[in-house]
Amino acid sequence: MLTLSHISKSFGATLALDDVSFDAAAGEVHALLGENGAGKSTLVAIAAGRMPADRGESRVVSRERTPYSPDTSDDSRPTTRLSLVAQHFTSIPAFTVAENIALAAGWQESGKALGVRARETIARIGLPLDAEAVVETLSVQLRQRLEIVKAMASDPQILLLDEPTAVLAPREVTELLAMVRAFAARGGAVVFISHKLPEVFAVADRVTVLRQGRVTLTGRVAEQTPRSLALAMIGEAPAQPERVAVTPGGTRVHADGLLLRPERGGTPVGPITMECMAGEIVGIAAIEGNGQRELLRAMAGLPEITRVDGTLRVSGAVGFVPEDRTTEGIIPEFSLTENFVLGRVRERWMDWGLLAADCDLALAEYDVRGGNAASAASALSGGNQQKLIFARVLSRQPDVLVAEDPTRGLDLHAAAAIHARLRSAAANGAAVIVHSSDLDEILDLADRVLVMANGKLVTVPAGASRDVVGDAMLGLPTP
Amino acid sequence: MRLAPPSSNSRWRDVGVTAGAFGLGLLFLALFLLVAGFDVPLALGALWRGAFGSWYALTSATLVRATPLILLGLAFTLGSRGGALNIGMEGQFALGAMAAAWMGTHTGALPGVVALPMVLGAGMAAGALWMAVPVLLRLRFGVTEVISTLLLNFVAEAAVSYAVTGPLQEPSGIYPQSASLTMAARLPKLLPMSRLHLGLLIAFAVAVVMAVVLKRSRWGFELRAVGAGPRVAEVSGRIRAGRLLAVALLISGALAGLGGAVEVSGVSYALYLNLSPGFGFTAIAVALLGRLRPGGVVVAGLLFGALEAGAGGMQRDAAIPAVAVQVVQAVVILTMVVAANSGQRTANGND
Amino acid sequence: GSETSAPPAAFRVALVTPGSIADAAWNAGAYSGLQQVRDSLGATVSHIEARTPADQEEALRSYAAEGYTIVFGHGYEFQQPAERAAAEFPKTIFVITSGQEVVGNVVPLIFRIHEATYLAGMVAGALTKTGKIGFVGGMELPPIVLGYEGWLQGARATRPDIESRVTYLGNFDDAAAGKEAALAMIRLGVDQLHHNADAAAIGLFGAAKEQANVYVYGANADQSALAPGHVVGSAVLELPRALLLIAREVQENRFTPRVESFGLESGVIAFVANPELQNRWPTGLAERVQAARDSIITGTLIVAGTKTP
Amino acid sequence: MIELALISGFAAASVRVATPLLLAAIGETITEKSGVLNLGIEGAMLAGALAAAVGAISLGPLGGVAFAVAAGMATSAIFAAVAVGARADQIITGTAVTLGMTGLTGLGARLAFGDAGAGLTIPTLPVLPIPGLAAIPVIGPAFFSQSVMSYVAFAAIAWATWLLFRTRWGLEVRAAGESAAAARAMGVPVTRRRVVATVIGGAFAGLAGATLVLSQVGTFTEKMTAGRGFIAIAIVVLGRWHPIGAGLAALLFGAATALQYTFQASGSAVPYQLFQALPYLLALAVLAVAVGREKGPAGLAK
Ligand SMILES: Nc1ncnc2c1ncn2[C@@H]1O[C@H](COP(=O)(O)OP(=O)(O)OP(=O)(O)O)[C@@H](O)[C@H]1O
Ligand SMILES: Nc1ncnc2c1ncn2[C@@H]1O[C@H](COP(=O)(O)OP(=O)(O)OP(=O)(O)O)[C@@H](O)[C@H]1O
Ligand SMILES: [Mg+2]
Ligand SMILES: [Mg+2]
Repeated sequence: MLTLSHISKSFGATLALDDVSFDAAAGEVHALLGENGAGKSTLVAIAAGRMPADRGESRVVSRERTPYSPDTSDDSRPTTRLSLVAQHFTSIPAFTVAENIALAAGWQESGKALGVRARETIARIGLPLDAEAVVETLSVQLRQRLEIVKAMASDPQILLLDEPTAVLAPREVTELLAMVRAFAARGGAVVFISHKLPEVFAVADRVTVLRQGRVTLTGRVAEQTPRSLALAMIGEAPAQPERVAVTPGGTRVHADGLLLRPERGGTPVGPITMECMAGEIVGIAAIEGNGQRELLRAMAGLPEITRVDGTLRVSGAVGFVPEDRTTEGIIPEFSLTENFVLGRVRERWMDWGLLAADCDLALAEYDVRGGNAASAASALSGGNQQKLIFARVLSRQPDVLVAEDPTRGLDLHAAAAIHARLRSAAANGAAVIVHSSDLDEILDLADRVLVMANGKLVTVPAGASRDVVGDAMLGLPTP
Repeated sequence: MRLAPPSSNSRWRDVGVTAGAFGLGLLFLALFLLVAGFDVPLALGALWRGAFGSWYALTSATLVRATPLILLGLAFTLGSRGGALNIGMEGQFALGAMAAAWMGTHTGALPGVVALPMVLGAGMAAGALWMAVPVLLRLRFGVTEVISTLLLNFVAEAAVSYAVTGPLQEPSGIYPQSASLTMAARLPKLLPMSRLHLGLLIAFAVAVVMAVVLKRSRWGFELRAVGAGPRVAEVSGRIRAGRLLAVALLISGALAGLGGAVEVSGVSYALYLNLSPGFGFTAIAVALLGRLRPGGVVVAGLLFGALEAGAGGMQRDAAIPAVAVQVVQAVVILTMVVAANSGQRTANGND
Repeated sequence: GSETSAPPAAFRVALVTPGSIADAAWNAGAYSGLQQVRDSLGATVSHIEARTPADQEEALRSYAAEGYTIVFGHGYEFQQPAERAAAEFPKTIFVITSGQEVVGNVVPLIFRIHEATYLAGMVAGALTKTGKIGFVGGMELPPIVLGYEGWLQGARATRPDIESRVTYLGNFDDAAAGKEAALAMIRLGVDQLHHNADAAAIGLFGAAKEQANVYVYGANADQSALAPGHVVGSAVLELPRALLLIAREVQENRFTPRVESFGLESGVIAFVANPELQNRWPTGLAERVQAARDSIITGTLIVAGTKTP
Repeated sequence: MIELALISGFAAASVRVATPLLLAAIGETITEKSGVLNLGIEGAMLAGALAAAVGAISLGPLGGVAFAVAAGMATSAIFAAVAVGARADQIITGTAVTLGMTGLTGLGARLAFGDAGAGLTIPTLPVLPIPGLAAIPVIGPAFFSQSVMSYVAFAAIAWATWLLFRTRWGLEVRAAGESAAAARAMGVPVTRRRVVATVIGGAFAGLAGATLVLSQVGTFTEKMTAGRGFIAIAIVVLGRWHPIGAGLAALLFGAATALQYTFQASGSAVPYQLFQALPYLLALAVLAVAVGREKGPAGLAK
């Protein structure tokens, strides 16, 4: 159905795609894998006609074999419909769900008729959403779901999904994968991009791996192993550092009967009673919007969170890694040095020469690649931006480190580097509190797992299984 | 609404772009004059003579006009670097002028070294106080400063009108103007046979201080961070953005007030109804064309001072009516902004 | 004594106005005067619009520096800038309309417009049915206040219990505001309206046109044509005549610096009645007005504002 | 009875003063919804005013209206070409367009009418009382005994509300105003929508200028808009970027202005400057109390 042949694309000096051929057939889920920056998003953007290729040809062929070129004018509109769920959300936050769907699907309706059609469409697609809800009030999961609904609303035959599961909870991932399979079973073609290998094994028929813009592997998923894919992606599997057993030290964070006022109003979060010791990594497993954000931000001392009741004691200096690096972590047009020193400088005057030297040292130490102290942060890839944030936070040697979803959207390599940083911070005596939307990451990383659901901490038995924790996250009773 | 702050390392390119844009503006100007049926060489000659043609034109026309434009351009720059648009400089200028006129007629026998700082200080305090209203409205009620400062311009106009017919009116009570400032409260002239006054050097000094503060001080760095990424500044920089911005806006108001005080103390020596021909709005163009950099604002302010002085020359010597001169200025500004913008974009390499 | 030098080879006259010359009144009159100076005296003329004190002083100085013989600063606000500039340019004569005093080569032209508005007020006082008259001013400037005071005194002369209302618009451009201000007065019962608001006053005439029994009195020029059937008369200020008079004296080298004051006697100031409406005047009014005019000219009736300089 | 007549007159004046502000504000609401802040509407209003005068003289009042709309659209098209097409800074561009139009209309008026101005000989739009409704006390004179331009303005509130919130085009315009990138990704031709929304805004500014000339003053004078374009922009904010809100805010402003004339003419010890400042002070108070943290389109002026 979709055929891309000999596609090349460069951005300035970067060769994003180098003679890539790729296809997806009707009834097939074709996974696309690769490190950050391998060219996956670029490839699907070209397939969707969002971006012209420098060389090569992109064809969408329906069962009736109508040729398609993405930028043809309206009269030769293809009879085969193609939808892209882009990596970055493309919804209008101030609009309702229904309005966003209408916009993406080209509907003419408004008012009541729009509401009716939106509700029907949502029901038909089978991913529940409140049609009248304003998007900015939705959780990240629901926004991701909306992106998928938008893509499905125009009843496509080809579906391009660029990291659709990055923010979803395990159960939601399962639902989505089931929907993807059903779509293929009805004769659709799916291109599925993910950094999570288990998902690929669960859903895909075929897999293509990109590495620095070239295809390093194409084949049937059944014939692959996680190791063979990792090798194709990065040449070698990232080494998992040994877990060093750390004896926890004194209490650094202590919350008792803590009640917090949520940022968007509503019932307070809590009561929460917990502690975290020096040298310990406490993982908080929770689905977006269950109060973990308020808890973590209260511990980090951000002023927008107000305490309603109870005690919260945090001893020592706190370092905070926000979940959204682009809106809260990095100022893209600032230089790396300027980003590095944010919140660090206490002197009245800045000695930029000295600070740049500090920054260069930290860039080397934290393995930040893609720029030097003077380059703009926008020149860094997301993974390297995240490393820069860790360099900023950890080089201050905080006594408490609070990290929100620190590896979201990062590839195996980058994520492994971040994990190593979290572990060594703990090893150096910091109390580390980390939340992740990826349950496996929490289970892998944390010394102790706490689950938050509906604003309350749910205790899970020590060594509880993945499924038990996952159900607790959804607020289901734990055995 | 946030303005794109300048990217680093592009100073010389900016200067080139601004200069090129100005040249292109002149070209368009010549075209307009041709189409409108004026004598182009005569008009352009008059423009040049009015701005640079003589020592007098340069110092008394161009530089005297540039002074308030630079001060107000810097005022706008400070707010904008923190992400706030001060559209109310016209009002702060008026209030600054009012306070300076009051102070400058009440310094009695005090010598200049005492009287001048009091006059300028009063202007700054009044400008800051006038700005305190939008700042409070923003902090307390979330009212955007763009509209509140704009509305306050009209209120300031009424306030000046009241002052010059009421409490500040000159002693005879006839003329809608204040009494003249005492000699000690007037800014000294820089050159003989010229109206150029110390205000220009004050404007330069403010530019230098602002450049240093923005670049080298922690406060300036934090302000730029708030402007470029308010959430990042708060969350990752632990900066109290609201308070910092409030201070920046108050200083912006103070600088606009200083502009008014300098105009009263250096040029008009009394408060009048029409003290500003719209400096507060022209200065926005000055600041933006100066790419929100103190040095750039100085250059753009000088260019605009020359343009206005030259416009006077065109009326005087080439009989081009004032209304046509307004068209000329608009054409020059539009050309400059288009040229500067496309120059900036090609330099950044996107779209 | 005359210190003026022999007429220079080129007789050059400049005019600096504080606003647009398309205001149909104050500035338009001066500009038309400048054109007459050019046409009748063969002078080289130049004009510039300068709205702020800074620009005004610079304009005066620039003309002086270029060797202009006469520079007219058109408004009281030019007096002080002219005094500052004059010290450095003794060869140029700075003529300040509505100015204050002679300072070296700075000479004022004083217009006693209130003598004409007094006569207008007399008519209004006699014609009003409601006993309420109104005045709309652009800004509270001395000549405008003076004109208003003359108008009020004149009205009191014919109807002592007159009720008078004033509105200032804050500008001279906003004709729609002028109209609303007039309509607000009319709602409050005003039936005789006078103004000094240049272009903004056009709104007054529009308002009067829409209402029966509301009458307007023009200012600065004979404005009878603006609202036929509604303009009783105008307090006229013949600026061209005044400018021409001074320029001619200078050209003919017989100018002496002095306070030149124009009142009804000069013809520069006049109250011009609209003949079409004169049939509405009560009997005896025309004679009373004529008598008042004569008394003012002979000096037996002195119209003075509370703030006359 | 006299009281009632005064109140009726005051109410009618409020609506009359509000009409040009309302027309300009509705246009600017549409423009701002698309993400464009057009400070050039003051210039577009002036262009509309002059064109209305010229058009009415040669083709009658309706011809004047047509000319005004065309002139407003042309002025905004210049703005759109520079600020949307060439992506120049909207604030400078708008300021420059207003400055240029102030000059051009001044030049044009001198060409068309000579230095003396147009006089009051332009054919104007009469007051059209709506039979029946016009007789209702207070409401009648205020809303049903106005010039046709006021009725156009009322209708424009409904039309703009429908256009922005009930049509696909409106949805796309609002999307363009919220996030150009997201809108583009969803297939909205952002630049085209913004240009058209800006030009529509210009058409309304032209109508506002025509109102001043054809149903209020009866002539063109230089700078006769006297800052109404900027007030209209404040009204858009006061109206929370909704045509109905703009209608209420314009009425508030009209009432405050009418009130200031009445106060001044009533003669009181209070300095008249306070009355002159009244509409603006009232607007600030309403901003603080009623609008507050309301944010405009997220992509405005970006
Ligand atoms: N609009 C743009 N203009 C210029 N360069 C861009 C632009 N968008 C992205 N880049 C370049 O893309 C690179 C990173 O893109 P991106 O943020 O998608 O990272 P990534 O490849 O996804 O890697 P990561 O996992 O580390 O997120 C940077 O080097 C940056 O220079
Ligand atoms: N708009 C752009 N301008 C410049 N460079 C770009 C742009 N978009 C992508 N690139 C570059 O192209 C390369 C491929 O980027 P792409 O976003 O396709 O990677 P990806 O495989 O999707 O990565 P990720 O897993 O992080 O999403 C990157 O190296 C990036 O630097
Ligand atoms: Mg990608
Ligand atoms: Mg990425």
